[in-house]
Amino acid sequence: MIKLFFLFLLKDFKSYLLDSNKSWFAISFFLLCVLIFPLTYGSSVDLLKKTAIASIWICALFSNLISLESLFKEDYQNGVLLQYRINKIPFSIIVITKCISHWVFTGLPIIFFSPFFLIFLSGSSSDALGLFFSLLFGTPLFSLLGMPIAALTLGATARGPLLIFLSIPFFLPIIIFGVLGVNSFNSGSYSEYYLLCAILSISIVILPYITIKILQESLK
Amino acid sequence: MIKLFFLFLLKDFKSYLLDSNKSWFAISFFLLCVLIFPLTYGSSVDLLKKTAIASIWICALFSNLISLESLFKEDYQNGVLLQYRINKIPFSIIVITKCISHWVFTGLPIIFFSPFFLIFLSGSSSDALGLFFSLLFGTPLFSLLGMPIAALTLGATARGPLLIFLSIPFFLPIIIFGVLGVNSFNSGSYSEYYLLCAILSISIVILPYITIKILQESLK
Amino acid sequence: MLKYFHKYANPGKFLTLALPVRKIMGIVSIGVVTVGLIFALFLSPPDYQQKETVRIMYIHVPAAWMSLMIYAFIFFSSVVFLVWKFPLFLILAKESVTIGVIFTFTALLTGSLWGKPTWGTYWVWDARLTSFLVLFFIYLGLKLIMDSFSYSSKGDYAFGYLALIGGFNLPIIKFSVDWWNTLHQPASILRTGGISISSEMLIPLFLMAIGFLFLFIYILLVSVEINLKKRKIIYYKNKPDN
Amino acid sequence: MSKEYLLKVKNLSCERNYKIIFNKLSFNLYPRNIVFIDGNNGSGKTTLLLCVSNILTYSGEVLIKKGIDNFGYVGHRNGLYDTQTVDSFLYFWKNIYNYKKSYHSILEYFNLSRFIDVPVSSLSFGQKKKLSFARLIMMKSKVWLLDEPISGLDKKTKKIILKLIQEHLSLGGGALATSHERLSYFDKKKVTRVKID
Amino acid sequence: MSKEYLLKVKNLSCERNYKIIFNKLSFNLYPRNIVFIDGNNGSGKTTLLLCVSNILTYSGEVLIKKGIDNFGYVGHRNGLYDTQTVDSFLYFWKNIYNYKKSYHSILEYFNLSRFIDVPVSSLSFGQKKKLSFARLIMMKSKVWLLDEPISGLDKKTKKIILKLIQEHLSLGGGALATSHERLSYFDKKKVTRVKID
Ligand code: HEM
Ligand SMILES: Nc1ncnc2c1ncn2[C@@H]1O[C@H](COP(=O)(O)OP(=O)(O)OP(=O)(O)O)[C@@H](O)[C@H]1O
Ligand SMILES: Nc1ncnc2c1ncn2[C@@H]1O[C@H](COP(=O)(O)OP(=O)(O)OP(=O)(O)O)[C@@H](O)[C@H]1O
Ligand SMILES: [Mg+2]
Ligand SMILES: [Mg+2]
Repeated sequence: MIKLFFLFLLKDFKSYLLDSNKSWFAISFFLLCVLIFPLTYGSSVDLLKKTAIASIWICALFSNLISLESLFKEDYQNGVLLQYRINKIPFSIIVITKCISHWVFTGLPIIFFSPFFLIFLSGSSSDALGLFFSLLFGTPLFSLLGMPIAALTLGATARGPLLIFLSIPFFLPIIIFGVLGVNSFNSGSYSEYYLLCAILSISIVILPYITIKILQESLK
Repeated sequence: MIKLFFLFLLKDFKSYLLDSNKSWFAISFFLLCVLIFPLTYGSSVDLLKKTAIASIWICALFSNLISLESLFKEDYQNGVLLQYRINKIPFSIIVITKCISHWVFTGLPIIFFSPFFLIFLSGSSSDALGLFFSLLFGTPLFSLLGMPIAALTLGATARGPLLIFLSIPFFLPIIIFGVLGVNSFNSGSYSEYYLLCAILSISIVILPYITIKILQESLK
Repeated sequence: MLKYFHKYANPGKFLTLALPVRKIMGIVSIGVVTVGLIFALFLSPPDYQQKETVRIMYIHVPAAWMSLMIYAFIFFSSVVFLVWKFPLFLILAKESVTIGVIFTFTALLTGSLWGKPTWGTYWVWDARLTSFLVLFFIYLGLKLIMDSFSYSSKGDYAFGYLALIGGFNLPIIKFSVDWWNTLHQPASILRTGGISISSEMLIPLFLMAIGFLFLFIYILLVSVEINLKKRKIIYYKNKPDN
Repeated sequence: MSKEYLLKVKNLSCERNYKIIFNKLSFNLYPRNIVFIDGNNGSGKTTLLLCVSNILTYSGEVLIKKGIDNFGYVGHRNGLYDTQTVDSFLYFWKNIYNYKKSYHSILEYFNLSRFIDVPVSSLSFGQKKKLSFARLIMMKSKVWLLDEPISGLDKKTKKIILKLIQEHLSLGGGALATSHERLSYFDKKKVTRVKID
Repeated sequence: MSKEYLLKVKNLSCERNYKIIFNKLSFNLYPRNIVFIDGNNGSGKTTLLLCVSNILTYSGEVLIKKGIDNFGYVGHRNGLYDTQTVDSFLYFWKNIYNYKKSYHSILEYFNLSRFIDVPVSSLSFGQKKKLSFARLIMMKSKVWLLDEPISGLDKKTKKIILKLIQEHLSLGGGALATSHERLSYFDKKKVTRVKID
């Protein structure tokens, strides 16, 4: 079981690192964002400074949203998921490794690079710590919340529109609390962080389980 | 031929309207964006005012990027594209109708709603006309330029990231000129518009043709 | 004409023909670059406005020229490949990409280093610099797409067409300084009105440019040779065993 | 006779991924005749069909009778949208092919009438295959390219399909078919066998 | 004898999209035996396999011998990543199934050694199918669920596959297979036929 877990983790990591350009994804998207904001805001340094945190959060949101779509899709379409199920490979392993690798390759790079981007955008690093923590709690939530949503869309005929409108209300609070959290971090109030942490810990317990159920249902 | 053209157009429109979440995608994404910017920028009205145009352009860019991935994918994977080709249904029709319907359901709603969003974000409508024109020239370019790139990456490993990485360089100039154009519109200088127009007219002539060639190649 | 072309588009013929050229280029390019550097760093006068920083020019300008030229080369090779399907031109184009990336990066780096003392900033979003940055991304995209189709000839065409589409950027880069008023210097050498630069600066500049060009040809030929030899191995491995 | 071929293939060679798949194949397809392409897995049967329909680049000649400007095709990938219902699928292709009659009789013929409102994704493998034959019928093309037309079908359906091909031939059409099952259904005189190795 | 079944199916009924697919099926699978599921297209053969492997909800009983905690499966959808090469595909599943030996002999067996560095998307239909059998071999499961195992394969490969199944049976395994082709290869005494209509 544990061996299998590491096998799948390794495989997912490998599929990010070697087989494909998946690992470039988050970074390249981020690069795009970080380029676009100064590009479109012109040379107004003041503007950039003020919007830096929100911009980084928006980038994080988008790169998560985009990469979510393909999370289970290929496995589902080519029958690998069915194969796992018939071979009785526990879906818990698949879901958890998918979640971890998704976060490691979309969330983590964002967290890691965000201080640099913050400096690049705003020219100061005073908010870096706050941003770091807010992303640290926020990005796993994106991955976790995204998983059941991605599983739901598998084989959907017209569940789609509903789905996007479903995902908006889930993702919005995270981004709002995330940005608010950074803004109030330097003034010593951490309530938004506590909230994010609370949501995160509940999500870690519940959401993988729900995802497994949805995935099993999707094969019917 | 013309009958076939309208048939495919109708089919694409239908597939956007009825079968799937596609038509909602761009709008809901846009909605998400427009919500995110004021939410993340907090209550600073001044900030919103200054970033409104750029924000709208960024949303336009992202919703185009996201919808690109599925442009030819389904037809390619399930063999419909192969069927068209063997049945000698001209790819020109398929490509042109795809392009039109893609623009109608991602570009057009954005153009249509942008004045409202502009007012919503910045509180003034002074730039609305400039924004309208810049999007009118810019969004078809997104669709046109995205097409060959979406076709190019069919069958590639890790298609999504690759697609995004490849479209960045082509979309960047458009967004830059678009935003610059709005900024200089009220001062009576239209050089960016002329440029966008020029690129657009060249693109309309060349890019569908290149896309056809690439699609034919992708079936090999 | 086309027949003649066919003869040398044959990889085997190409190798025998290219071998002496490669050897000459290897020696000459290093010599010319060395001489050029000596001229550029020590013998040429400092600019009356920019003082010593002008010496960045002798790297920046040839590197920028090279990156444009290499892209043009990739563009035309790809067109030849797409139209006539000569595999040799695809290999030439593919092997040029890495060299192009390096030159482009050099031009970007030296340009922005030069920008600090002269414009007071490392970077501005004007037409020249932006379009040149786009060129850099297109180069990277070409590099990426080469690795994205494992062992499939589909990737060849994807590469070719991407190079084709990316070609639109070249005239924009070239004429951006004329069409818009940018911070960047307009063309003073490669322009219709003739050269407008003092010969003391022109000589090292040209030496460096020619040196870079030869260097490019040398590296290209070496990597094409390696590629062809590797390809032969793969070809033999894949040959159906009867 | 020799002048009224539907399809004339001369010295056809094809290369895929720098590997030669087959070399110098020649055969003719005449009206009312069927050409069977025989060969092991991976020998290049599907590749041959794709060459004939000008999707892959080949060297050699493929001459098609004047006036024939399309092929019918049934292959492994069915060309069905998973989310489309049977009805909307048929309606779409009926319009494309300009098929005037109602397609309900075709559904009846294939015993699929019950599934008219079912999305394609909830059909069984054989039912999907039958649907792609329904499309083939609506197309009314002179030349059919059939890639293992009867694999995965039950006995009754196999017979129906073979009868369908027979009818198509008797109306002056021609077919190019690959199959790993014996097809002793057709008149020997009308059959050409092409062996790829 | 009756106690050492591998699989015991009792009064199995299944409903899909509110339609009853089959009703009250009963059969046993013993070691060294094979159960053939017979039926027309759309009768529910694939559905039955999915019920047995507990993917679909069913009513009735499916008892599996203690100690058997997985099934091998080969079906229409091969479960291959298009962009993976043959080598990385086999390597991945080898690790998952904890298969100790080298898979090169399996490739040799299926005559696929030449394709080891080729991405799955450039394999022919039959070659892909052979790959999914390669995975089945590495899995070493007691019970095989085979959904039309030999459709689309050439004669030689069919024989190889049948021999493979025979070997699996002789080692004490069992198989549940559907097929529209006659499978007269096996010892009559070892075969149970289940008819769905
Ligand atoms: C990152 C910033 C820069 C970039 C991307 C850049 C890019 C380029 C390119 C692409 C060219 C070749 C143009 C052609 O052949 O027409 C060029 C030429 C040149 N650049 Fe830059 N440049 C940068 C900064 C600078 C700076 C700061 C200076 C000096 C003030 C400068 C001075 C020149 C000169 C003198 C030429 C030669 C123009 C000619 O005579 O044709 N560049 N640059
Ligand atoms: N898309 C592709 N790109 C490159 N090579 C391919 C592609 N598809 C198949 N091949 C190769 O071409 C050869 C012939 O394949 P093809 O699909 O024509 O075989 P086939 O005769 O149809 O076999 P089968 O009976 O298994 O369907 C095979 O060796 C295969 O590896
Ligand atoms: N995913 C699904 N959802 C709902 N119903 C389905 C689904 N797949 C198949 N069915 C229905 O269940 C019935 C049995 O399908 P099944 O795939 O089991 O048939 P089968 O016996 O395997 O046929 P074939 O020989 O064509 O493969 C069919 O009538 C089909 O319409
Ligand atoms: Mg085939
Ligand atoms: Mg079935």
